[in-house]
Amino acid sequence: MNTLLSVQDIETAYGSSQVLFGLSFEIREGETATLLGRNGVGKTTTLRSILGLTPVQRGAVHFCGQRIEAMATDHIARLGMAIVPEGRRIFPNLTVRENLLAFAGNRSKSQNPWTLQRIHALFQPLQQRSNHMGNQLSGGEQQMLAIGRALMTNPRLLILDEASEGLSPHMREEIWRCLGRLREHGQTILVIDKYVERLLSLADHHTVIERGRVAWSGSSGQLRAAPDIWQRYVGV
Amino acid sequence: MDLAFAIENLLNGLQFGLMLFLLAAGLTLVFGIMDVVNLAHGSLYMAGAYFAATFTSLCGSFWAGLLLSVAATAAVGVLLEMAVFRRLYQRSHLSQLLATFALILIFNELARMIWGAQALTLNTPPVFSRPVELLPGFSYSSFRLFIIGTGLAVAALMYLIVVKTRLGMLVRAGASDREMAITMGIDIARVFTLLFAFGAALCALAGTLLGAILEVQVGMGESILILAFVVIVIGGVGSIRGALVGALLVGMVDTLSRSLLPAALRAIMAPEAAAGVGPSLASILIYVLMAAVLFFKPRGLFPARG
Amino acid sequence: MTSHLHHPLPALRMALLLALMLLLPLVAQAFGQEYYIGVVSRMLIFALAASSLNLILGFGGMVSLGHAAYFGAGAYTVGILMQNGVLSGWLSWPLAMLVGALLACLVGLISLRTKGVYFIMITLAFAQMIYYIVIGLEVKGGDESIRLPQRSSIGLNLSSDTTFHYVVLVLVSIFLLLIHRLINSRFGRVLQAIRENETRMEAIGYPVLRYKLVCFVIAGALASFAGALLANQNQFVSPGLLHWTQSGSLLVMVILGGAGYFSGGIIGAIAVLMLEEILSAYTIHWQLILGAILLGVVLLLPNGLASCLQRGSKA
Amino acid sequence: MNADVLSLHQLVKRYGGLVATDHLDLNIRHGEIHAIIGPNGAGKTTLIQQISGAIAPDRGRICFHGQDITRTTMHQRVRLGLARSYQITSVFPACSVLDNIALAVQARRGSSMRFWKPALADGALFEEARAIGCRIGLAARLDMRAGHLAHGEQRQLEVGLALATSPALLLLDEPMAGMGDSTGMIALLDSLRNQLGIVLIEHDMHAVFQLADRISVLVSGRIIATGTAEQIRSDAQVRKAYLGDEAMA
Amino acid sequence: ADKIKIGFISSLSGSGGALGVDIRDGFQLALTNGNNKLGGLPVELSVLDDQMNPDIGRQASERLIKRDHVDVMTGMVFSNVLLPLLPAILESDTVYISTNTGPADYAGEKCNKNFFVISWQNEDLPGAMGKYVTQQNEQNVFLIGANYPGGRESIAGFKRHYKGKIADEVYVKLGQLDFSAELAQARVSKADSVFFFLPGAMGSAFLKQMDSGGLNKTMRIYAPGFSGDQDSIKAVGEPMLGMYNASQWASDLDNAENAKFVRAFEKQYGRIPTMYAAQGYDAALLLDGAVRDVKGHIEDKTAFRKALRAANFKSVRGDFKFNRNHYPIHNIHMRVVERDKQGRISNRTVGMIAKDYSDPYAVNCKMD
Ligand SMILES: Nc1ncnc2c1ncn2[C@@H]1O[C@H](COP(=O)(O)OP(=O)(O)OP(=O)(O)O)[C@@H](O)[C@H]1O
Ligand SMILES: Nc1ncnc2c1ncn2[C@@H]1O[C@H](COP(=O)(O)OP(=O)(O)OP(=O)(O)O)[C@@H](O)[C@H]1O
Ligand SMILES: [Mg+2]
Ligand SMILES: [Mg+2]
Repeated sequence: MNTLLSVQDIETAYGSSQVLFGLSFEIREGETATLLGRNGVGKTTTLRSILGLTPVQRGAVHFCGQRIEAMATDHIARLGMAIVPEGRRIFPNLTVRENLLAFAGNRSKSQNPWTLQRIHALFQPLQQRSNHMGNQLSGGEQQMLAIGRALMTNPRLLILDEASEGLSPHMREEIWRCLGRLREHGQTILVIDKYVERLLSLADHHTVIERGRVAWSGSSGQLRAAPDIWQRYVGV
Repeated sequence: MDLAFAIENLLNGLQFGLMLFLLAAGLTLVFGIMDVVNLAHGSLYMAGAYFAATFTSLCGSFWAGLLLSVAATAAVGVLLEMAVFRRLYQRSHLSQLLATFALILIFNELARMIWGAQALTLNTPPVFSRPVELLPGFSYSSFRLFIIGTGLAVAALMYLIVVKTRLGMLVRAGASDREMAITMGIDIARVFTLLFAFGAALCALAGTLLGAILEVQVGMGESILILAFVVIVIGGVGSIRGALVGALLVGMVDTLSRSLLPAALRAIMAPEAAAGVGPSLASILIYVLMAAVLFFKPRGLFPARG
Repeated sequence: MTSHLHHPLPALRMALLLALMLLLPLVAQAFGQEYYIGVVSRMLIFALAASSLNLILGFGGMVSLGHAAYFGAGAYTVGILMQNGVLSGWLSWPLAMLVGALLACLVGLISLRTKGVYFIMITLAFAQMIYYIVIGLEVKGGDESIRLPQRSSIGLNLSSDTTFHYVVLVLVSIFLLLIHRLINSRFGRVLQAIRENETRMEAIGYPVLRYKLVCFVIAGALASFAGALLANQNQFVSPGLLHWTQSGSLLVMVILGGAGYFSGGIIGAIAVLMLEEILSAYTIHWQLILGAILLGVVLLLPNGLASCLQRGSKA
Repeated sequence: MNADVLSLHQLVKRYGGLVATDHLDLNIRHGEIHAIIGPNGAGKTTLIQQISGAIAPDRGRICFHGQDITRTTMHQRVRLGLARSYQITSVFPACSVLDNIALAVQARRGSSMRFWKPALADGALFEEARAIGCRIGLAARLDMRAGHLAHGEQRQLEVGLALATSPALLLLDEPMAGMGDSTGMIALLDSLRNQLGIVLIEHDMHAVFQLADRISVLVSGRIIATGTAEQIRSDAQVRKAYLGDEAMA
Repeated sequence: ADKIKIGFISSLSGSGGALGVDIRDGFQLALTNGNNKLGGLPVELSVLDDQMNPDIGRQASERLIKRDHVDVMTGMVFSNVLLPLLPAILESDTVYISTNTGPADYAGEKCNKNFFVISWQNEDLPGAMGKYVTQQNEQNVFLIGANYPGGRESIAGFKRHYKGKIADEVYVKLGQLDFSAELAQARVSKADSVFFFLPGAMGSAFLKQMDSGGLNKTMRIYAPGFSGDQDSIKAVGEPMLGMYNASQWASDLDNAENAKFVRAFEKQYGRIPTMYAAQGYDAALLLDGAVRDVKGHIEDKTAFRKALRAANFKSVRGDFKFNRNHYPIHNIHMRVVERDKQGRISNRTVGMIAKDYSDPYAVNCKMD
């Protein structure tokens, strides 16, 4: 399998406060990977650095064989990266339907691309609320919309930053199942989530972050076998 | 009051309203949808009128003048967007206010330096120079009818672009959360430049059409700009339907108050006093209308949802 | 402890400014340039007007495009009273403040329901109404303005520009100090937090509307007082004071100076008036240069001039 | 004896054709932690909005300590002892964490119509704020701008703001969401038990089952079941409507 | 004195900016022609902009009086700017020569030794129009004016001399540009002709809209010279052809000084001068004559004022005298807008309608 994304030794800061201190990891094509760590260790910052939203000061990021750390964010996204951001960030002045359609595309040249129908089938509430404005949705509905919006671009790399936040257990389970199916179809996925236990069965590879550095990385099997790591860096 | 007078007043109201709408149209895009408080909108309107007057007298044709003016103003718009506005999107409304105020000063002075302090000639094209007879003995300016038509057409076009097309969605998305729109892979900078140019082109259209019956002069933008803002706010910022309704409302109220109020006042007070009070009262009415609308609907008549 | 809601008094700068203002008449007289005394008094008056706007705009987050209404109301109160034979400043100045406060209360009660651009426009609407009412009223003399036969009498000879300057200096300093105390008081913190997040303030138990209204009224009274002083300086009152461009220029002063910085209104008023004074003498195309300077400042200093002087206090 | 802090009678809220709250009755006892769970879009946030006064119900009554508060404003309810947190973080982003909390403390400690004395001189205000800051686990972050906090930390502050108004009833809308390790928050809420009533909306079942004295299940604007954790866990209807398989885990 | 310091304040920007610029250009032209000397004294000229705002104007006049200590002030366009500033100017014993507005206020009892009006009393031109319209046997005139003191005074001046019936009398907000409602009223009033006083852009917009509504075919249009001058013509163009307007000056007035002025102005600025330009030019000529008469001793204020009062200069408008109130006694001519020999649209003088016209307020003035 090829490496789809590689992050090498990046350092990132907000103004004068540095958050990432030489962080590296890789994701191979078709793999499901996670970033784990307590609140505020820099998980979201890592994602922002990859997407070019917060410029990295040192280090390199490669995606699909291209160096991207100096590219414009929209350009990176069009290479085939889509994110379900922390806090959902639905467009409040677009309807549910528009939120889904405005950015639709097939950036991974997928055989079986996501369409409005498939999204509706996955998240029935969205179909019922099709003409509601984004800000008229409940928290969980917004979360579904954020996931749907990312899927609609049919990305090569799907990134989920706490995508299960605010979802009911039922719906959360639905998402996990869906991610599982996607993985079977060869979708590359990067997940950040607090339900680590569930991630163990879902993901292939884990990177644990502590204070802007990689504290541990390994496969699900290895992590399951190392509960101390878990307890020390992730809690729960 | 005879029928012709009534019809004329209605047409006048409609016409004045759509005239305001033409001006408000570009503003709806830039201010209502892109969410940039653009005081310099009036300057683009002025630029459009000056270009039209210049090109019309050079080419000898109003229509050629109009086309060239639209192109030239759109080009100015693009330049302006890339040089100034691009840096203002993420800024507060306050910065935008100050920056675009500065642009007004610059534009006015440039126009004065280039074209002189005196007004320029821009007249209605020959096709529309003659009034049309709507009723026996009652004729109405054909150019004003043309303005009515153009106003409605622009409204329809804008509605299609903003509400029905993907471009419209992207613009709205970019305006509400620029970073997220970029993260979704949209080159918002380009989209906004395009939209700004389109707004400038609408300004040129308004400047040319209105310049032909009003004036082409330095400072022509500011006096009417306030009315355009009033229109948009009454209608609900960001809503095209709102802008249209707001424009018609303001047009009607203003026209009717100007034509009916003096007569009404003369019935209850001395003509001398009525002559003094009438115009003041008529000028106040629009603002009373706006305050009343906002009192009952703090986000305008058709609040753009979001 | 640092707090972004706290604004330490830029004591050294203010002391320097005060000293400058105190000495100026003496220096000007020594050089036979009494003209500049008037220029500086005017700056002080506008500094107060702009600071009052800064209070609602910079600290309270209420962008009003109708501040000229209160400014003008103060001036007209003094003008009309004087037309009717009331010459005493002890009477007309407090009355001017009262009129401004009442007007602001009325406008505020209705406008504060709206937010953002709607608020901008509704305040403009009220100012315009007042403008047209004043134009329609027959309070004026042979022209559009009211001419004052003299400056208000307060027991000092105000017709001397120097005395007038000192009176203005004392009064404006007092009111500016008041504003400074206010923004650092409990009330000031509430105000600034409302600017940050109004809904949340409501949700932790503040009657937001009441605080905004009180602030609006205070600002109205202060602006009105500045207007009363300006009427005295000019010795006439014209509708131009009520025109929306006057509101606009106060707004420009505040934004240029730095909205939300205590010294923003002061710096802005001085900068704008000084630029006008210098540039207009230099070329008749001065507005081009002024525009370019303003544009440059916005693009380079997003938070206004005060932000570069006061970097430490508000990160 | 009336031990109920809050009681809702036949509350109705419609959004167009959608009935978000459907003739809902609910009683919250003093000192209990009452969890409200239910599928997404069931109307939980809408309920909190009505109780806190952010939106007005179409019909029905809200009583707090036996007093009808249906028509009182949000800030009055806070004064009466009702505080809420937001599902979507709502803090004062440009203010420091300490300032954030101090503002909430100030709201209840004395009048804020004071124009002369510098607020910073008011030591008690900030001491109390500091204590609350430590309690919610943000001791190391007190001087940081709230807007610069990581998402999870902002969620902590969100709860802290509500807590700082020292309410008799705390309405928490998904306080654990976005918080990686919720043990701290669970411990905090647990420590509040018996001091004040808590309405807890949460999708983290682990936390709900651990904390809640009683649980109500809300589906389509109606409460379909109320009971202890054990009762709810074993309710077939609830399992089908909401819990799915996870609760088993 | 070894030089004469002149303070020139005018509206150089804003909607009335064109007027101020014309006055300045006319004044400046006379100075240029005389090698920057007036009556043999070198001139130190400061030009300031009042932006049509009395508050700004006051700043400018303070500066000129208190800092520059000018000998003479001149240049303002609008009465609402001039009037509030005038008390301070006159109190400082500075001579003010009004180059445009001639307010009634200072024409009667309040006439002042330091105040001279080179242009006209505000009612002169509308009054002359009233007389002319009556002579034309117009019976039913529609009156429309801007709602501000100048506008109301002008309409009053017209009515003072007009003897026929008034179909309707309408006032509009100053600065209004769309006249559809007023034109509808004119139409229902069944008037035969229209007299309007709408300054600046308002006038040109009004004329354009009369034209596009076809009303200029059914009604004859009259206006005072301000609305029929070259600046309006430049804005309106052909629709103005055939419009009658009264003025104390016209570019084709037959006198040597005028011919020289018009030629020089066109050469210097590339446009036909307006009456404002002529007024500015005359102001400079007036000063030139007076300074020469006192042989440069302008520091003798009494002698200087006396020399000004004597008006010992050749006005471009022909015969010119000051009345006891220092307002003009002059002839008023009727002009009509036509194409000239080169095909340019401009005014042609039809004839004189008032000879040695003086305003009605002068009798109340106690000077002399
Ligand atoms: N805009 C900002 N300015 C300054 N510091 C910031 C900013 N955003 C985040 N930080 C700091 O950077 C650190 C890492 O934040 P980040 O959001 O990456 O954490 P995280 O691992 O995603 O946490 P969480 O699980 O809570 O979302 C935190 O300490 C936070 O306070
Ligand atoms: N302003 C509004 N206009 C129209 N519909 C709305 C509005 N606000 C909420 N809704 C709808 O009302 C329903 C209830 O919403 P609410 O936010 O109360 O759900 P919730 O139970 O909190 O869900 P979640 O667990 O996802 O946060 C949802 O279906 C939502 O789409
Ligand atoms: Mg995060
Ligand atoms: Mg919810």
